[in-house]
Amino acid sequence: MNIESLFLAPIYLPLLAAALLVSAKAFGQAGKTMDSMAFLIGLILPAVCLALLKPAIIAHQSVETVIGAWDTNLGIHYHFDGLSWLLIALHLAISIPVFLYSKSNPSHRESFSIIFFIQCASVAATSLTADLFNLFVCLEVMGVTSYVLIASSDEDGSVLASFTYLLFSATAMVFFLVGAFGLYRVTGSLSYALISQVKNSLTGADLIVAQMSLTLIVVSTLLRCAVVPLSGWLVGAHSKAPHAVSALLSGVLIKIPLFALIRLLLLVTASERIGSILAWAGGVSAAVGILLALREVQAKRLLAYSSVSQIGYVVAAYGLAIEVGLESERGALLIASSLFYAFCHAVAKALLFLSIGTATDALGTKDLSKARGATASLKGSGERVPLTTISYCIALFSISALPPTLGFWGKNMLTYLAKGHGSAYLLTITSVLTITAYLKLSVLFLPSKRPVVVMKTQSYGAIHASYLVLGLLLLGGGVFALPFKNFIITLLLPLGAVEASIMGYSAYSELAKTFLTLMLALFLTAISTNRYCKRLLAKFPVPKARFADLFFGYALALSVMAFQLVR
Amino acid sequence: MIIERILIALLFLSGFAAIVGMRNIIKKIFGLNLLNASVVLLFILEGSRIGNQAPILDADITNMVDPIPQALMLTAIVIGVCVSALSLALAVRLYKATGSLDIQVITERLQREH
Amino acid sequence: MNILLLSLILALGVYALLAKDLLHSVIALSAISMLSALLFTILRAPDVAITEAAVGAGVSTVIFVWAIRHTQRRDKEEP
Amino acid sequence: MKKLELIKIVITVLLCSLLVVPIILSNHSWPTHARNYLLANAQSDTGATNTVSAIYLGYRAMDTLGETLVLLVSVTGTMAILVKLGKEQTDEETTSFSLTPEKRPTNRLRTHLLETVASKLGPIVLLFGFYVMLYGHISPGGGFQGGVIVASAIVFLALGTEVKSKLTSTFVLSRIESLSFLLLILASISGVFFESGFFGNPIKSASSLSANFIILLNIIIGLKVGTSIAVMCIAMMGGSHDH
Repeated sequence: MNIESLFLAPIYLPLLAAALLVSAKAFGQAGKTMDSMAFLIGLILPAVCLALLKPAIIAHQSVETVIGAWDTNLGIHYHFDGLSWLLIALHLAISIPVFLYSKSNPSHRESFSIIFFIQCASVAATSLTADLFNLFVCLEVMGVTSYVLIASSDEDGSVLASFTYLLFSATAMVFFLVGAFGLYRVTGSLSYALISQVKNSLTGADLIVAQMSLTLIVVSTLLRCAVVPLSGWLVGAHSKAPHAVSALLSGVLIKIPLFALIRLLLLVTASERIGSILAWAGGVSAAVGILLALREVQAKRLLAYSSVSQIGYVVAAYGLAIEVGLESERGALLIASSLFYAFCHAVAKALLFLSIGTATDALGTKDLSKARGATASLKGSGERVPLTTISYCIALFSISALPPTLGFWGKNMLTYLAKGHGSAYLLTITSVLTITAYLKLSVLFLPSKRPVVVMKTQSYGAIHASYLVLGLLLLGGGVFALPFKNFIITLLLPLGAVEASIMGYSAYSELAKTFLTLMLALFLTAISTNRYCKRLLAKFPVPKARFADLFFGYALALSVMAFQLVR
Repeated sequence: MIIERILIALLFLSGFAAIVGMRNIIKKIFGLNLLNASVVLLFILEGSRIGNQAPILDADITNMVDPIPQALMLTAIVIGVCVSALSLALAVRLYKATGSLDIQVITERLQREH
Repeated sequence: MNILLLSLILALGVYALLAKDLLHSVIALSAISMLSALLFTILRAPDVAITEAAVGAGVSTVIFVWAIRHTQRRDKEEP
Repeated sequence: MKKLELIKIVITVLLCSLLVVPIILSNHSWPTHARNYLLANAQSDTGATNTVSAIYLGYRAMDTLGETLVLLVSVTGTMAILVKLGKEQTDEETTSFSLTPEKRPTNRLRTHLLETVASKLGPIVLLFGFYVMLYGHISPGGGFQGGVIVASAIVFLALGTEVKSKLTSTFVLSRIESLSFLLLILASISGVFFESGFFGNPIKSASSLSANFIILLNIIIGLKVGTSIAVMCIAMMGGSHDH
C-alpha cells in the first residue's frame, strides 16, 4: 500500500460498501449483517486509513497524484495535504454517528444507506480534487445525493424543498460549466496548478474573461455553502429533510465546498479581493441568519436559520484569512480558527438536529409556541436515561460558546482574531442573539402540566450511541481545545501558513466576556418574552422567499464578485 | 463565427429566463434542458475550431478537432439528463400532492398544510 | 449550415418554452436533440452525437412524456 | 406586486447575461497542446484509437465514475418516488394523454402494429447496442452510448408481446445492474493491489490487446447503464413484466 492508495481510500471504500449493499438488495440478502459490514468497510476502514496517514501529514507531506497513474497533465490531479485530511476527518466524525442514528428509523432502508455511502465518497473526492471539471462532477454527485436524501422524508414539504434546491443548484452548475469553458479556453488546462501558471501571464481581454469565469465558478460553489445572499434554499431543505440527513447536511455538507475552494482561490491573482467580499458576506450571513431564526416558531426551521448564521462565522474568518494572506501569521491563525469553528459547529449542529428531531418526534409537534415537556414524552416513549435532554444541553452550551465545551474555544478565538474588521461587530452581536434564539428553542424541554402523550415507542440504543460520540467530541474537545487547535495549525502549514501562536489571548478575559454576553442574552430574552414586545415583533413582515428571489440573490452575488475582480 | 456564438448565448439566456420567470415547474425543467444543451453546443462548437477531422486516430490523421471538450461533454450531457429526470420525478410528486404545476400555487398549498 | 441549424434550435427552444401544450414542447425538445446530434456530426464529434441522440432524444423524451402523463398536458395560468 | 416581480426577473437575467455573454463571445484562440499531445501519445498510452474513449475511460475515468454514480443515485431516487406514487394510486387512467378525459387502461393505447414491430426490432437493436459497446475504443461509441441503446432494445422487448424474454423482468435486470456496479468498483480498485493505483490499469502488461482495460470498462459500464435505464423506463411505462 503506497500513500496514494491510502488517501484515496475514503473515496473507494464507501463506494465498495455502496456496491455491496446494491448487490445485497438485488439478491435479497440485505439485512443487519450486511449493514454492519457496509458500516465497517465504508466508514470505519477509511477512519483507520486516516489514522495511518497521520504521521505523513504531521511531517507536512503533501502529495499531488494523477488518478490512474498517467504521466501527463491530461489526467485528473488529486492533491492530498493536511487540509484534505482534516476535511475528511470532519466528515467521518459526523457521518459515523449520523449513520448509527439513521438505523433507528425503520423507513431508512438499503437505498438510504447506498446513497449515504455514495455521498461519503463524493465528500472525500471533493476535498481531494485539484481539477476543475472533476470538482464539477464531485459537486454534482454530492448535490444529487442531497436532493434524493432530502426528498426521502415522508412530508410533502420536503419534495418542494428538494425541488427548489435542485433547480437552483443545477442551474448554478451550468454556470460553473460556462466558467470552466472560459478558463479552459484562455488557459488550455483544467488542473489548478496549470491554470494558475498560465493565468498569471494573462493580460487585457483574456484576463477579464478569466476573472469572470472564476467568478462564475466561485459563486456557484459558494451556493452550496449557503452564504447570504445565496442561502434561500437552505432553510426549507434542511428543516424538511429526515433528522439524520439534516444533521449531515447542516453539519458537514455546507462546509466542504467552501474549503475545497481554497485551493483554487490561493492560486489565482487578486484573491484578496474575493477574501474581503467573503469576510463581509460572512458577517452579514451571521447577522441575517440569527435575526430570522429569532422570529421562527418551528424547531427545525430555527436550527436551519441558525446554520446560515453559524456558517457566516466560518466564512467571515475564511474570507479574512484570504484577505490578509495565508503567509502572514494572522492569516494562518484565521484559517485555522475558521476550520476549527467549522468543526465545532458541525458537531454541535449535528447533535442539535438529532436531539431536537428525536424530541419533536416524541412530542408530535414542532411548534415552539405549543410544544412543552419533551423530556417526559421521551421517557414515555421508552427512553430510560434522559440522554436526549443532556446532549441537547451540551450542544446548546457549545453553540452558545459557553465553557467547558468546544464551542467556547472555537467562537472566542474566532471573534478575537477577527477583531479590527467591520464584520467582527456583526459577529459579536450575533453571539448574543444566538444565545437568545437557543433559549427560545429550549422551551421544548421545559416541564409541562399537560398529560404526556406517547406518539410511539422505540428503542433508543442506536440513538444514544450517536449522542455519546458527538457529545464526547464536544466535551473532550473542550478539554483538549488548545492542543487540538495547534494540531490544526500544524496541519495547515503546507498551504503556506506560517507557524503561529495566539498572542495576547487569555482565557480569563474571554470568560468575562462570555459572562457579559450571557447576561445580555438573558436580558434580551426577558424583554422579548414580554407581551408588548411580542406584539411589536409580530408586526415585522415575514420575508417570503419566492423562487425568483433565489436567482435574484445569485445574480447579485455574481455581479458584486465580478465587479470586485474585474475592476 | 460570431453569429453562432450569439445564437448560443441567446439559447442560454432563454433557458435561464424560463427557469427564473416561468411559473410552470415543467417549463422550468425545459429551461434547464435548454441551458444544458447550449453549454454542450458551445463546448463542441469551439472545440472543433482547431481541426477538421474526427478525433479517431487513423493512419492519415493530422488535423483533428480537440477531443477534450467532447469527452467532458459526454459526462455533462448524462449528468444533465439524470438531474432533469430526478427533477421531473419530484415535479410529478409535487403535482400529486397539490394538484398544480404552478410553483406559487404549490408553495401556498404546501404552506397552508402547516 | 451551422448557423442554419443553430437558428432552428433556437427557434424550437423558444417554441418549447412558449407552447401551451406541454407535449408539443417535449416534441420540440426532442427535435432540438436530434438537430444537435446532426450538428455534432458536422462538427466532427461523433461520440457526442451518438450520446445526444440516444440520451437527449431517447431517454429524456421518455421521462418527459411519463411526467406529463402523470400531471397535466396544458400549461394553464392559475389565478 | 406583479410588476416588482417582473422587474426582479429582468434584472436577474440581465446581470447574469452581463457575466456569461462575454465568456461565450470570447475570441481567444482555442488551446491546441492537449490535442497535439493526444495525437502523438493517446494510442501508446491507452491502446485506444478513439481519443474520446481514451480520455473518457483512460485519462479522465474518474469523471466517468462520478457520472455513473449520478445516474445510479438519480435512478434510485426516481424509482423511490415511483414506488411511492404506485402505492397512492392503483388504477391508471389516461386522462392526461387525451384532451378529452377517457378511462381506459394504458396498455390499450398500444396498437398491434407497435407490439409486432417492437418485438421484431428489439433483438436487432440489442445486437447493435452490444456492437457500439464493444467497439467503443476504435470507433465512435462506447459503454454509455451502447448501454442506452441496449436499454432501448430492452424497452422494445418489453413493449412487444411476441417474444417473452427474461430480459424484460426488472428482477433479472436489477441483478445484472447491481453486479455490474460491483464489478465497476472492483475494477477501479483492483489497480490498488497491482501497484498502479486507484483506477490504474491492473492488466497493463498481461495481454497483447493493449486497450484491454478500456474494453473491460466499456462492457461493465454498458451493462450498468443499459440495465438501470431499462429498469427505470419499464417502471415508468407502467409496471414490470415479472413472470
